[in-house]
Amino acid sequence: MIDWLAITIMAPLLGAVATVLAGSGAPLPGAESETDRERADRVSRRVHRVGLLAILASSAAMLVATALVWIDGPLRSELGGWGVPLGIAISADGLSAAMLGMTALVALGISLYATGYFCRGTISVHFWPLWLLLVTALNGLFIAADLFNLYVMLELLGLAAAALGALTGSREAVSANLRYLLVGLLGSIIYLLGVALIYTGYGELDLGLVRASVAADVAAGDGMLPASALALMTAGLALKAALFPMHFWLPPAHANAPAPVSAALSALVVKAAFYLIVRLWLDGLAPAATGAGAVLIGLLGAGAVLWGSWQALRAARLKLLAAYSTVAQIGYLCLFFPLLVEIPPGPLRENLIAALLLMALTHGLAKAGLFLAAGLVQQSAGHDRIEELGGTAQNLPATTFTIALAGTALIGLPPSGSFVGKWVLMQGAIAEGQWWWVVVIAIGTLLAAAYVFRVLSRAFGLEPTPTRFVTEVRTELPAFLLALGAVAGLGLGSGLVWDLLASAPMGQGG
Amino acid sequence: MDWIDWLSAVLVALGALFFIAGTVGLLRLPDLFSRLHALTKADNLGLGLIMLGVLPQVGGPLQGLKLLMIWLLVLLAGATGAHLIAKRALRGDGEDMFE
Amino acid sequence: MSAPFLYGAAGIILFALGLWSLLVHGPLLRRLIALNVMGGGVFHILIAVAYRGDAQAPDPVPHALVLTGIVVAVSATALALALGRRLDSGDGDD
Amino acid sequence: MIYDLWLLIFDLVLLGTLLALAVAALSSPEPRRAVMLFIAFGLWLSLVWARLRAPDVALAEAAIGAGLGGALMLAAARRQAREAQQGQALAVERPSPLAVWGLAFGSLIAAAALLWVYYSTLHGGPEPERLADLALARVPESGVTNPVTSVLLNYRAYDTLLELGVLMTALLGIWSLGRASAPFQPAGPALTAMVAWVVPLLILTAGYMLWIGASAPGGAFQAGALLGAAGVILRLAGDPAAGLPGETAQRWLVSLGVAVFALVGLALMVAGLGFLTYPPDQAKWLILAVESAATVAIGATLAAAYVGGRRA
Repeated sequence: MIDWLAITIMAPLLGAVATVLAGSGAPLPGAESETDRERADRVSRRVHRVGLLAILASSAAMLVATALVWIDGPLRSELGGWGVPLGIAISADGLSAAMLGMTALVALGISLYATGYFCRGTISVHFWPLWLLLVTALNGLFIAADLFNLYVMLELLGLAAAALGALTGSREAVSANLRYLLVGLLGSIIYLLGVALIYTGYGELDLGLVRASVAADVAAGDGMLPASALALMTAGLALKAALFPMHFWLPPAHANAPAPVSAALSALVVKAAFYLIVRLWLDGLAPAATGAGAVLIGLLGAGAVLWGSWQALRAARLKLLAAYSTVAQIGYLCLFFPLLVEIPPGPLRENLIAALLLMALTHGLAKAGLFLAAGLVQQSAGHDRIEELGGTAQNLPATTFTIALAGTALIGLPPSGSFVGKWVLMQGAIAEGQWWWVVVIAIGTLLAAAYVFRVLSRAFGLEPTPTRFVTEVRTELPAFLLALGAVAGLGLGSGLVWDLLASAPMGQGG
Repeated sequence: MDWIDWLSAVLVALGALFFIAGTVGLLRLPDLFSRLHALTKADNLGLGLIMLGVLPQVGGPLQGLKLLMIWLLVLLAGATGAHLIAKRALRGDGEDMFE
Repeated sequence: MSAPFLYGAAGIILFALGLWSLLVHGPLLRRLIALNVMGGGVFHILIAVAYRGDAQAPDPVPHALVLTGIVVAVSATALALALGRRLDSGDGDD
Repeated sequence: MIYDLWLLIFDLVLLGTLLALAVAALSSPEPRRAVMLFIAFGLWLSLVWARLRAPDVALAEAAIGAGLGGALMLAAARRQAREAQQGQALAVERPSPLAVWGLAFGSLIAAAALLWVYYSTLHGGPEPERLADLALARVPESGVTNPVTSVLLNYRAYDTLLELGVLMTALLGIWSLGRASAPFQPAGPALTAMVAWVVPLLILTAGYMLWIGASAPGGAFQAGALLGAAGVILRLAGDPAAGLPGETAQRWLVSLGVAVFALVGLALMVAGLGFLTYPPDQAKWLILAVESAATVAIGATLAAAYVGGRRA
């Protein structure tokens, strides 16, 4: 009997243990002698090998789980054999499976890139265990079906992410990630208060059971408790998802982390907190969702789109631009809420949920590709100041192409997945008579086009023609493939998302 | 309540009084050494009395032994702590614990 | 008025006190103390809900949740303090 | 539950002191004073939890929250105080009165709203059926007789496994930040004598705590905290490594808990029982094995976190 869901957690977790053990013997910081350097390289290579093996196994398990959901419908497993409400269940519906699949692809890309990016020194010794723990937390979050288990996953995610973000050890990185850690802790505690209220009122923690109890309460006209709990949990998670105006911690934390970590933070970690908001609003606490709350989220999303895009346009550095663009992209995802709450279950609503998921996936792949490419630019040019990027296309043609592809997805040009997503979103807004969201989307798209072209126009300065398209396969290829996946894969294959959601609809798996 | 319970109550109350006295001493006495003296004396005695008071109420000899051990441990920790504080105060208020 | 409400209410007050202190005070140590007091407040609510009077055994589930929460809180505190120490010591090493 | 007057007074005094300690800890600007008050707050909190018949949690809060958390904070406060003495003055913060009062007002409103929700949840309708009776009824199948251990290591073992992961993550983060903090100078005779008594006693007590946790308050976390405390005391007495072995062995020790727990879980899955599903007749020994590994890992991790970084 193989429990694939459990394996998606245990593979990276045991992989983390293996890399902890493999990291033994690395010289201390500051040790600079020849033998020290040799020792560092030896240990570093060993950790890279073990880590890569672990991430390959984990990604394989995640993709198997995704495929199983696609073929057989929702997966569910009651750990310990106690069954709910006493035991903890893990489950995967189409939404979870899609997030698992995206995480597998992005994690593979980031990992391959990291073996090239962290080839010097001992940073890999610290990177790999924390990175595998981060993947553990992400998977755990996507398949969790228990409110308290989600809290543990959130904390694991927050600690691993903050530690990874501070890996460069620079003053900016440490201070930004300390702030990120504290904000994350505040968010978790507020979330936990919501969980405590739910347990007080219903005496259960399983999402499916809570959903039934909340529905009964709301039907009896007494929705104050679940609405308060939902408000608390959403507030806590909005802090972690950097929802405007609680985004203040994100740009410095993401822009100062090492490139593979920035990619993971922007593409996956922020998305995980957002995923949980979606899970609560559309599944676990859905009966308590109110239109006013959804409109508030939508308005904050609109603020995020406008403010984030504007700041991205003004950003002096490429990685800062990418980070502000993440703030804006989370905003787009929030625009779906006021529509989803208004529209009754049916094909139109299913369409919107699929579009929301498609945009999240596209942004995940595109932003990972963009951050990885930005890291290469930074390594090659020694900085990532946009004004001084002239000639980059000549030195790094493949990477510049990657930035262009990722930019296409961020703007939402066809054939990228976000084009389809935005299109469905606008259709929904117009069908519901909420045309003002369309205005926000249009302005955001124009601003995105402006900030992407601002980078590209610098990159394509007039310099001699390059002789080689690709300079380093190990780092440039993963970035390129991720961006290509966002534009071509998810754009042309957007039907897959619809299929996956149709084969395992929400609310049946958990 | 039979006489054992009364005895317990009296002993515990007496112990609590010592704790109050120790706390008042900590707050009111003029210098560190006399405060230290008041605090440790009163706490050790107070805890000892409370332990004696609770002793007849416990379920078996093992639990009584545990109570006794708690008292002895607090004595040990209190004495060492007081010693360290006094030693440091005598040497002047430098960060002498650092290398 | 019942014991669970009285104790739970104290938990909510602790949460609010900690929140206020967290938002008002800047230094890391004070923020960590504030976060830990907030956490203590939430734990307190769970312990209060678990209490079912002296005649009945308490609910062990919230007790286990709080135990987990305590370990998580001390882990986070330790990491935050290490980051703060690194910040104070400057960029000397690495 | 209707109150009798004396009990109400007792509870009010208990909670009043708790809130007063919290206010004192939160409002003290001097770091060492604030931390000491915070430790007092944590100890009082554990006292209150003992009153609410939660001895397992009370032990954990006293040992881990107030004890080790306090020790970590105290070390940080002491370093700050030393820096302040050396002229690197602490940044004096003066938040604007408007912010202070505005936020106070906001927190007050939030607290009032929460109190109202909480009150109507508790007393608005019939008491909901929580998990207590179900959890207690199935304790005999769980392999242990202490209900809290049943929840922690059997019903909700998955949470506990990941919680060990959180602890490990924190230490890995600390290790990634660089070298250990400066050690303390070797202790004088009085402290050395105490350490010679207390450390073996702590280790003995940890073993007892681990064993007794199956049937009475205690368990891996409390036992691990005692081991961690032994490490803290050793470091305070001058051992820079806090009693821990060399780096390779340390890496094994801190990952032992997660590794054994996860492998036991997977082995049960391969055996056809399901992930982390103990067969009732062997649950006792499997849980003891997992708990022993977890105790060692928790103790080593907490002690290593107190050391504060990697050492040669």
